[in-house]
Amino acid sequence: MATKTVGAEAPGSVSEHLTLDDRIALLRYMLLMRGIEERAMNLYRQGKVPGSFYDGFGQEAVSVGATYAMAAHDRLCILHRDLGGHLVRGVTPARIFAQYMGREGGITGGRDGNVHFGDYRLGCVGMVSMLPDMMLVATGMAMAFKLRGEQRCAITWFGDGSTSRGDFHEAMNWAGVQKLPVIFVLENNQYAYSTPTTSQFAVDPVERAASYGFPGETVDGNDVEAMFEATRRARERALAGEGPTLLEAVTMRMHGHAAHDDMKYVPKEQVEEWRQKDPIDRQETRLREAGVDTAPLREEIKQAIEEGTQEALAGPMPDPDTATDRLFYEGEEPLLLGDGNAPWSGFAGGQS
Amino acid sequence: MATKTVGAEAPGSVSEHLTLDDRIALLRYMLLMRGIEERAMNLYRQGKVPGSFYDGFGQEAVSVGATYAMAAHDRLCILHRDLGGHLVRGVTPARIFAQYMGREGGITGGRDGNVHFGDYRLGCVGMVSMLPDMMLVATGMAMAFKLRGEQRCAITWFGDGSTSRGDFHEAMNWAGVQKLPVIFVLENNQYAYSTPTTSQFAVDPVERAASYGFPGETVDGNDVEAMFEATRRARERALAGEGPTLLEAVTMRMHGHAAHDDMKYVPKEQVEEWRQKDPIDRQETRLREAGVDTAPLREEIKQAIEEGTQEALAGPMPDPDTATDRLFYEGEEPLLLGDGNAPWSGFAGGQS
Amino acid sequence: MPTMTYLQAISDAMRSEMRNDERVLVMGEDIGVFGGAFKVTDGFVEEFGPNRVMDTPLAESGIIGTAIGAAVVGLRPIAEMQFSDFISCGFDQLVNVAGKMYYRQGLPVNITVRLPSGGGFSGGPFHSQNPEAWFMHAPGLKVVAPSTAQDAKGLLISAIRDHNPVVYLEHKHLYRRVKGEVEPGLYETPFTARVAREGTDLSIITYGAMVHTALEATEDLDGASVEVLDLRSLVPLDEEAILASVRKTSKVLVVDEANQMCAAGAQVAAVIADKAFEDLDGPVRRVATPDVPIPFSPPLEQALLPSVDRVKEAAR
Amino acid sequence: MPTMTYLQAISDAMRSEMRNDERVLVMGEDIGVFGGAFKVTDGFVEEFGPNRVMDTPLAESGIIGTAIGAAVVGLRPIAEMQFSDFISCGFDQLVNVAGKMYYRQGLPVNITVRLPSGGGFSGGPFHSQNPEAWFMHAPGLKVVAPSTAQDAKGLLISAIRDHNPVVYLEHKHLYRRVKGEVEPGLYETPFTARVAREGTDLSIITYGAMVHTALEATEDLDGASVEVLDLRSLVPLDEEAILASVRKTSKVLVVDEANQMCAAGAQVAAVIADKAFEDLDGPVRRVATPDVPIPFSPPLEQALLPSVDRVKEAAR
Ligand SMILES: Cc1ncc(C[n+]2csc(CCOP(=O)(O)OP(=O)(O)O)c2C)c(N)n1
Ligand SMILES: Cc1ncc(C[n+]2csc(CCOP(=O)(O)OP(=O)(O)O)c2C)c(N)n1
Ligand SMILES: [Mg+2]
Ligand SMILES: [Mg+2]
Repeated sequence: MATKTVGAEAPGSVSEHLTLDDRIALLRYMLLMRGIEERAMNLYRQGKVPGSFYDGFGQEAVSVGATYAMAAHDRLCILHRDLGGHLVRGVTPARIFAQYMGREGGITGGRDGNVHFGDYRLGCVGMVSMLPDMMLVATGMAMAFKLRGEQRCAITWFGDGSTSRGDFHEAMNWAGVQKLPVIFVLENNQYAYSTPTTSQFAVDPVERAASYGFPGETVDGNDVEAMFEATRRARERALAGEGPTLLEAVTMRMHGHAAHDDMKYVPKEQVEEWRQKDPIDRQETRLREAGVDTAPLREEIKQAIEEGTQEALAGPMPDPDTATDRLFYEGEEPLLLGDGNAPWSGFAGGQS
Repeated sequence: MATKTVGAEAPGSVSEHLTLDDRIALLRYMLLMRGIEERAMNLYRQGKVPGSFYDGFGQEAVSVGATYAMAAHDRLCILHRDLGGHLVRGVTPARIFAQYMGREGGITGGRDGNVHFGDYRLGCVGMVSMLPDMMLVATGMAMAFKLRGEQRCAITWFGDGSTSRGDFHEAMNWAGVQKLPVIFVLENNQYAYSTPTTSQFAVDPVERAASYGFPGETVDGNDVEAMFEATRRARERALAGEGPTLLEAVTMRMHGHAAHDDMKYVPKEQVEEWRQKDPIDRQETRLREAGVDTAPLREEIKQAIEEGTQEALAGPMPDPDTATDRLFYEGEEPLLLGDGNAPWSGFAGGQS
Repeated sequence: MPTMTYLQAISDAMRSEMRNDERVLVMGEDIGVFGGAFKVTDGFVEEFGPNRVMDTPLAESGIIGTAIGAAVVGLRPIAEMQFSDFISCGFDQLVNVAGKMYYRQGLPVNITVRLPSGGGFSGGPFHSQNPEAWFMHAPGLKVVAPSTAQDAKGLLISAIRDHNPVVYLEHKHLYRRVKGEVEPGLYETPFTARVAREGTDLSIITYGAMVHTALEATEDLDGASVEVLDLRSLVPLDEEAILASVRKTSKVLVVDEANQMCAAGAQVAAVIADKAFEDLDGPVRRVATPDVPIPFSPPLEQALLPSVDRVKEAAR
Repeated sequence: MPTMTYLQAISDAMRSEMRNDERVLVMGEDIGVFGGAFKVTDGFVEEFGPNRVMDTPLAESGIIGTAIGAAVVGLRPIAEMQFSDFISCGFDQLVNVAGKMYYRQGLPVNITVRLPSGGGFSGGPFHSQNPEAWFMHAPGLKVVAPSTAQDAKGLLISAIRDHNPVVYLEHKHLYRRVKGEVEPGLYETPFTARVAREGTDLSIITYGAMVHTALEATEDLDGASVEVLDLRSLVPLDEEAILASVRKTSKVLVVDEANQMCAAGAQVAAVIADKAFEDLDGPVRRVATPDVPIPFSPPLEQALLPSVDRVKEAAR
């Protein structure tokens, strides 16, 4: 049986490893994620964001909490509902808006769209659309860490729907049989596009972990501190050579799959029920009860977002003449993930 | 936890559903399989069998016992260690020898080699090399049976190594979530080519069944009657609408992966230990204790094999001018699996 | 005759044949209640029920593999990939199991695999690909790619009825942009080429979305008379129609939207260079997408996909 | 210089570079204690240990995907498919993750994927394929295919050192049939074509096993002087070398072992028909395998694979 970590309803901190500043930082990143995605959605409506638009409204705690537990030298494959992970790693709002708008200043310089990016200088591999391919990439990074005897850990996210694909299995089995330092975060937001989990699997996939030889743990995905703590412990296990962990973050996709999706297929009550569990409200309440005035923080973030938007809007679109450039890398020195400096993730334990 | 069926060591019948004639037939098919493969190995040594040669020495009970439990209208994807399955369905020795030798009279007329065949008129889909692709094909057949409300069941075999591939997972999950009438026989013969199960998985794959929502059962793969009985029960479940079953047949690959493989990587003791559990010896002992004289049977089979060999050797090689024929089927009527008449499998329950 | 969009014609083909033949079913991700990512199966589940309009797990190998199994016992599955790009995840089942089964074993695999393909709308590297050449290079698969509403319907009905695995490329950019008269009821379109416009000075040989680009680019090309041949079927490839057109015009431009290397256009050009050399009085020119992934940002994407202007240029 | 078989040269390349660069490791099925299905890594695990000569689970997507992950954090994995045919099971990771990463994200993926390919020994439909064209049509992958022992070593060392994903096709039928002098130590062979034999009357453009077929077929062709161009690299494709040869001889025969449709040979023929038309004084002929799966039985297989006789025929 998979173990369960119920997210603390108590105002007190869920993790002794979080200082009050850390707990405020967690709120900041969640607010930043939501604010950026809401602003981007407006830009999309104004026709300034090409293609489609995806967001992670209501799931902010999953990527923010988990990423906050990772160290600078750890490596990440962040997914499409997990913008917060990029923010924790240090990607600025301006570059994210530029990314959405396909501008030269975006992380991919307009070559890939929306959340399909990762700043490799910050230790992140940009996701591909094919789900959950990145599970194998994360497994391979962990394999390299173990082969070289490094105290490092890899982490990746993926949704309930993607657990039906073969790569889920090949990654889980590979990581289990080689006992690799990798953390798999299953983001169970109840739907895969329009498909409910009932047509995706007969048994909650967290139960599969045991049959691959490692623990699976269900976490309250709307409690950012619970996500942090569960991930921190999983990372401790990884660094101690105890192998992978599957964390099932139970949450809800509060918006459509993408901008065009009106989500008719989701019962109103279900959305209402989850609105009560909003991860940002919960963390803000906690901090208020701890005596923190969050108003200035909200103000600061509003400004950061507005500045980022303007900076991005001022930036140029990519030069068409560069469209065929840089298909192959022919430089002398290898260009590696996390070259340059990944900022340290902010939490003290992260350095270990 | 997966349940265990220990193969009966007792001389008595393991299954009340088997008459004495049935139990003799089980021995006959196993003897036929072994005899044909040993004869084919000689032909291979004489250079009469092109390409490589694979056999299922020591695993005869797995395919014979399981196939014997299937009805004529059931459908099968038989694998490369499971020649006995084809024999139970009614493929004649002559056509099998012709198949091995790439002759026109072979089941594929020389287009595919060795055990890569299936007589679709007998309800069998010929395997592809890619393992375990056929799990999905069997799942699809079961899906069609369920959609049409037919009382039919699909079955397929696959090895311990192939459980590491994505298609294993996609098939198990699909069959579980749609509760399909399919039987998955995991043939755990301890090795995948040279790779021991310890580098293939951390936990016995039979344990995975529960996490897909259906039972997994470990069976003594060297006890043909235990294989029959476990498969018969799995089929009853399938026809009752209770969904798939994973049967793990524990056995041992007594020869190399293929003719060229000297199996140096296998400890001598392991082979010796399993030689004691030879499935043919066990069934023959049982029948002797039940008062059956098996000598005439052995004689009959020896002759059948010799006749089949001669018939095949007398047959022509395929005509080179036909090499590009029959890429597409442009006939009027659909050509379907099991058209013509699949013989009924021989055991009374098989008709239900 | 009623006029329909290319997308409506695809829906109409499936709906009509599903009414006509209960062996036909559609399988795919989000095609039921949601009606599919592009609403091609909008209203289908209401009419045919969840068994014949099946929302599958997110598993492309599973979709192709189970469709194969269902086909060999008598169903006629239409397997939809949400985007053609995802066929990479079902590639093995398609090329090795479906493609080779009849040649090896004499057992035909009656499946139709629908691939919403092509770029032009900032779909990015994973929602814009044109994978047809991969399947032309995988013996045992038929490959078709309609450019008009009329053919979209007829080719799909033919594909569903064909006993063999057929890869059906439906171009996303044509879904709502292309309208046309479509015969009501059931009809089959043969897997042969179609002359989209008669001409005598130059042959443009193409298929899918590029048929429209070619027609537009040469509507008035300094008065030149340009023939546009719409291949419609890539496997089988209508070599006779190709050679006949070349014989007539002696000048050729081959256009496809896919990356140029080893594309369908390369095969067409090779066939001409081999079998119509004597009829040519100039090089066999090609226009295609350069060999890079399809970028997301409009200026980059537009710089790569064959445009009306690039085709005009090349046709001069 | 020592002489080695093609297979020994491949082993020598890996062994030498593994001694030279501890970032290099080999991953694959049964490559450790067993030394690989073809014994290419025989003795490797004894020298380098199981961490650098890794017996993987039976999971091709896993092999490619984890190799990618290991590469982006600094290792230089050589991923072996037991047979090239099984790359169909790792196709998605190779074309979508490895192939597009650098163009999309600026992050190069330094992996080498070894594909034992080709037919001629009754391997049947799943152990005889030549999949190179699929990868030529997948931007972001380099594709090389040596024909000699000397190049087998040099191209593999170059591939391992190349920062980009390189698909390395090693032809099974050459493993022990081809011997030659091989430089000791470490050297790189550039991804360019090589003139296997100078000639003036006809250019045969080919690669891999067919280089030997072409040489044998034209050793004495009624005294004609036949140039044989060994492409060695398919991506990048050495168009200059191709065009130079055509300019010299004005007659071309393109030979490859793969199924003919959309094959590497189709691309070569298309390039010539477009860019060297004026230099040609005859059609661009092709010899390749007809578009069917490769059958098992010798008479059937021999009827399909390009033979010395068929090449002779076509060269006349
Ligand atoms: C292999 C693959 N098939 C299909 C798709 C198309 N698609 C994009 S998102 C999505 C649903 C994913 O659901 P889930 O894994 O639960 O992630 P979520 O979006 O809910 O976070 C689908 C089907 C894809 N991206 N990859
Ligand atoms: C997808 C795939 N990869 C590699 C191979 C090559 N191969 C053939 S048999 C084999 C071992 C299979 O082991 P297992 O599944 O245990 O079956 P067994 O032969 O032991 O019955 C391998 C690796 C294959 N057939 N399919
Ligand atoms: Mg989801
Ligand atoms: Mg085995």
